[in-house]
Amino acid sequence: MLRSLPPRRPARRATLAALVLAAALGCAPADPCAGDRCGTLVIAAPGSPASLLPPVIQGALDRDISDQLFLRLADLRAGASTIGDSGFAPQLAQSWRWEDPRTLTFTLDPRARWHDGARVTALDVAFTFKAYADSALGANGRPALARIASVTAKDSVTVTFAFTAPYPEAFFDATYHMRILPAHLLGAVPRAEWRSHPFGRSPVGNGPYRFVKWDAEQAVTLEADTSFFLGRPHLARLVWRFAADLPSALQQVLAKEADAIEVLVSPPNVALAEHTGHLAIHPYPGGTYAFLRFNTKAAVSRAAPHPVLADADVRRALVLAVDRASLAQNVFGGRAKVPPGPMPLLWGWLWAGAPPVPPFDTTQAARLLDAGGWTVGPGGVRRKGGRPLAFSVMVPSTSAGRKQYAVLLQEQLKRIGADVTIEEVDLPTMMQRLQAGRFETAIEAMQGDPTPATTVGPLWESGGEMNFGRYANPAFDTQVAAARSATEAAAAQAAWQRAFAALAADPPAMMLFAPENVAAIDRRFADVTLRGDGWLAHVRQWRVPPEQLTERDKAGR
Amino acid sequence: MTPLLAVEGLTKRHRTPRGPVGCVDLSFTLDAGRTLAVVGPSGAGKTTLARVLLRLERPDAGRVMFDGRDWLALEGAALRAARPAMQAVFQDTSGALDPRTRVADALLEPLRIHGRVTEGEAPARVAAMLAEVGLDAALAARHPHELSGGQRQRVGIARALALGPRLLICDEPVSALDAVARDQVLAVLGALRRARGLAVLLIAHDAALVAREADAILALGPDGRVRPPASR
Amino acid sequence: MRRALRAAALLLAVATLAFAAIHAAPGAPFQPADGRALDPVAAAGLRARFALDAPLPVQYARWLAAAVQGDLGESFSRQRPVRDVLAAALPHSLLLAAAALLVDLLVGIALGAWQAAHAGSRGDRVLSAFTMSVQAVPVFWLGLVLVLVFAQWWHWLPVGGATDPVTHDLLTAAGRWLDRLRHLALPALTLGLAGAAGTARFVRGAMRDAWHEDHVRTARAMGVPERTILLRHVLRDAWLPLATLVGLAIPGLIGGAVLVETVFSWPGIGRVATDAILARDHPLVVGTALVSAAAVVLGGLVGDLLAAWADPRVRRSA
Amino acid sequence: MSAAAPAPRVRHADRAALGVLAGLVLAALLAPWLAPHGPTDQLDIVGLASQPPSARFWLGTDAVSRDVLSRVLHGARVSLAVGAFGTLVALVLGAGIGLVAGWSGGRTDALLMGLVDTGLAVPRVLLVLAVVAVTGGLGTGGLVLLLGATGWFGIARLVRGQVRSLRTRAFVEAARTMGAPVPWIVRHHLLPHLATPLLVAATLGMGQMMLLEAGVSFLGVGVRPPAASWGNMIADGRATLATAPWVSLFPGLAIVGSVLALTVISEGMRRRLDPRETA
Repeated sequence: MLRSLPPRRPARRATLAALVLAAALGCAPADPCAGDRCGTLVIAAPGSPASLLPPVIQGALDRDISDQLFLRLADLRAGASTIGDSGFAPQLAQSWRWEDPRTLTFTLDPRARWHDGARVTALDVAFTFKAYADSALGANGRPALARIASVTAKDSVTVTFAFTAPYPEAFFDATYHMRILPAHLLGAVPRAEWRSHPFGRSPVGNGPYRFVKWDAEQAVTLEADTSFFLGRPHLARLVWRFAADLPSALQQVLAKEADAIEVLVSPPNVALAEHTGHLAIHPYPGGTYAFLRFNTKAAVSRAAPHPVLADADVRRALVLAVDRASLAQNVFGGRAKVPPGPMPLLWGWLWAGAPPVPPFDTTQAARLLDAGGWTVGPGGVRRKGGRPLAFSVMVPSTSAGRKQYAVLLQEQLKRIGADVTIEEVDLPTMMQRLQAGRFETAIEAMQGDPTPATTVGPLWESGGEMNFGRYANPAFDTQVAAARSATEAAAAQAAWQRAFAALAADPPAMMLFAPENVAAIDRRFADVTLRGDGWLAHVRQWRVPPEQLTERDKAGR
Repeated sequence: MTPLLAVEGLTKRHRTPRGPVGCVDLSFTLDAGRTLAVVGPSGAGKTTLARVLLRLERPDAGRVMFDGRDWLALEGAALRAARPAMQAVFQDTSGALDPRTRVADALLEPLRIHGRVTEGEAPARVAAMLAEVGLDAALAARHPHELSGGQRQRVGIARALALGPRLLICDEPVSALDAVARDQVLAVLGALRRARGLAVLLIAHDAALVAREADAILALGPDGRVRPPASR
Repeated sequence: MRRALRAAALLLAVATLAFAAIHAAPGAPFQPADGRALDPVAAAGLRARFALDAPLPVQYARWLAAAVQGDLGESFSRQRPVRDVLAAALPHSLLLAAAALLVDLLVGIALGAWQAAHAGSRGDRVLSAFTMSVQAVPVFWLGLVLVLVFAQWWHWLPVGGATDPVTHDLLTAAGRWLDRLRHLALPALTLGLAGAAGTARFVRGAMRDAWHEDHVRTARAMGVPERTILLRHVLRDAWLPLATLVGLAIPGLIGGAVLVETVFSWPGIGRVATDAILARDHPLVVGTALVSAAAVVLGGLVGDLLAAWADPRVRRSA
Repeated sequence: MSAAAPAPRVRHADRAALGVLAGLVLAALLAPWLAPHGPTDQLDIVGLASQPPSARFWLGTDAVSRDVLSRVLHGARVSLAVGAFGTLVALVLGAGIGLVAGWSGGRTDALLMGLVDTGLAVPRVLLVLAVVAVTGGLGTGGLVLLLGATGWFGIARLVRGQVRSLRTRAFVEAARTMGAPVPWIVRHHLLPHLATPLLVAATLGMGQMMLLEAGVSFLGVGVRPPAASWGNMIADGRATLATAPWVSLFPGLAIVGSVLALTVISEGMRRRLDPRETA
């Protein structure tokens, strides 16, 4: 239907054909794109979003889409430090200044507009803070706002943040977690209704792209806001296509029905994408890391120590007994590192000078177990006082990568004399059992913010709310506290590295992999840059050179 | 002397597309060793009467005294233990025998149910039972479909007599047979009845057929009620 | 009337069982899809909002009271009314089921009729072997292979989805139909082929039986051409059992659709249902169970109506 | 006689099907001796992952360097056992419930058949998925029970219908008048008549059971790793279908082969046993 017509036809027929074509493509082009202001990016995504209203969003896909609709006050530059405000670039806020160490004032860009034409005002910012801080919404990042005492609009473009106490990442917390919302559209809606409010399915934003349509379970379409105050986006249209799962999404890209996919995950997928010829491979630092968490407490009686895993030497031995580099090689090819601590590749500054990863050393592992009284018994399984060295690994049935890891781990640990069973459960069951402490070990994956402060504490500190293994290590806790209060990037880095060394000495988990993400994007897209904490953060600068535009790019124009 | 069987006010109606059928307010008695023929057109409730007496259906109303007991009040194990005293010969000669069961097993079935035979004496019992109804012992190994209708009905009679009943209910035992077989079956039935002193409730479509066998005739009308007595 | 009552009882039973089952499942709803733990305060808020801490009978009574008024609640994972989710997915499911049924019947009857007419020939035996083999292939595997060959290697047809997200709205009415058909082709073929194999075998048998009916023999004796016999008499006799078969095929289509919708990213009820179960989306699980049960009930009804239409005798007694 | 296909040929197909099935059963029984490697042995996770079929690995290796041939052989044990025992459970449940419903009639019958209708009204795949969710993950034994417990509805309906008609047959009524207890009647008069349809249904059902196991494995709730079943092997191989098709191709062929064999055998049985039933 979109094929262009053969040239040199009699004039009348050509006119007729043009009319037919115009009719076929809907109507006359409302917004002709010129030069490299055209282009349609179709993104293949596994899964389907639930809402596009930022504070009620839970999934990564929902966030990817709504990030193009709603802006922050300021944005973190790629790879920059989260300490202080030097790593940040203006977005909705044109400028900011510290009145005193506890008071921060932003001046909004007067050109900023909502897509319905209304101005973005300081009232919107104050309104947004109230929403994000409301426990009724359960917004992501809400805990990080705990040290912001108030947000007050001084006039239409000036807004002041007051902190309860000065701290190094105050600016990060003030800007990173919140996407500014339109008070004039949402102010009258009780927050209890936000979760399922129609606004979440047809949002009005202030970002480079405006919402066009959402076909349930199929696709979301956004269109460039040609009057965007920070510069008109190059790509005229963004479309997310929803697939049932990753293999289906990949097939859409391979078959040229979509232009981009966020992660290819496995080496065969990367090879397939490279093989097609029309796809470019874009590696970028991943924001996730995965680990086998040990439950130090017994799964049944939650206070008693775990009969096997409470022993730090056993945990150390298990870590030593697994050839994690080969595992990463098997699952990710060369595209994942074994992290020395709970850290994704995204924290590049932490990897420099990080403590070494404990080597793969089955001899040392066997020695540790022998010394602990775990002797090899019948069937090659080690025993101590009649108790076998046996435990289960809980893994989510929906994650192919982690399932493969579980199978690999099982075989590796069998060789040292550990009898491991795999428990595949679905994600809700896994989360509930983790929270209740009903597991022995589990393969978890963690998505990190640009700073360790948000996630590392809750995961591994004594009493941390995601410390599901009820691990306690005072030396580690001390270093985390030091890292959080460090005012210099170098001091913070040193403190985090000491903290991770303390973890390595008494491992709460076997760190498994920190993958480099690999996106596949059609070769006709130029100026493609990807960011670890949001791969599409720079998409408004991507472009398609005019000579490379395809029929799909030009459709409807 | 109390009668062997006393039926009082028995009513059982079935709804059918052609209107209700079944017996209405039926009362009669039958003494031990006597034969009562029940005749009437189809739909008059003859078969219903037999089925109620055999406890295959529950009546809507009425009482049945059999062998000095309230027959309709018996349930479960008590009923099963009492059933040998009242046995039946069915109209459908091929349907009454399980097509998958050999003649010998069909004959032994009632005895086995009540544990009245050991496997050692079984062949002799089968032979005796077949002989009693005038059949060759060689038939024992056959399946029902390998017998003629008359032969099958005689097997049915032999089986019904195996438990030594006091009352035999014969529901149109010969209506499905040709004339020769009919005479043979009626002859066997009559001989055994006399030899054993059995009471028989003989249900028949046509009074003339059974007149010579019956001591009394109960005629039912198309409405399911008893017509004026015609006993002789 | 009795039929309607029975259908209502069936729907109630399905809904009740689904309700009990999904509430009994371990694992809390509202878990973020990316594996993070939900903020406990927010979790408590959500539980309170959806009254999940009330005793189960109370929750059930509330659900039922709302359901009889047509309100199936709000989906936890889709964050909108269950009714809207179902309304968006149902047309796609119906389209797929109808198309698959069409493939099933067209291919099945054509193959079966040809086989019946050439019974005993080499072609008949080859087709018999073929139809049996198709029935032995796991339906999702067939789908995966079709996608690989027709979409990924040859680029003839799209790999999935119901329409092209970019161009669909810009096309003419005819173009939209073509776009839909292109997207429908592979899933309908996958789902329909499995059924077609069964239909073919059934039709072959039914037509061979009809072949020996008196009126067919008479027609042949009168010198009516074979082709006319086949179409006029034999196929008509085989139509009645076929009508019943259609009713029986509906549950299979709905069941098979669960897997096919996943393979082809088809935005139908089956995919919604699997997602809902995996997300512990209580209201949506019950909603999808209701819809699939209703489809089965309707399928039975359609089958009976077809049978009545095909056979005047049934019509009279019904 | 409707089938005009020459009879000897049919018997050929039957014999071939029996041969295939016997071969698979034998392979399953002898798997530990036939298989060149253990089903879970990871030979070299870096060097030997996803190797194509070769002289050394006849059917290739999978993503974690396990020998596909060994897994197909060992998978035969799991898949055939899941199919057979699942069918057995379905058969026992279906026959039992069908008998009770058909024999009792009335309210019990209405209730049980209502249950059957309810069960049939929800797609079986979803039913299995939901129960796996409810139980929080199942072992192979649990899966077998589950597949059986969701597979009896059709059998119950079949048995119930047969019992309803058998119940009014004169020889059953005769047995009742002789004072036969219900278990006696079931054993001597009902089951022998049900045996043929049940056997046909079971053979066909076993194939369906194996297909279902593959289907639920595809959705991620089948036989648990690292144990190999043909279903979870296909599911595992899905991610590499384009790059390493042998991982899912061979278990797929094994499923197709055995389901096909079962179908042919069931057809053959039906043809052969039917005439005696009607005689």
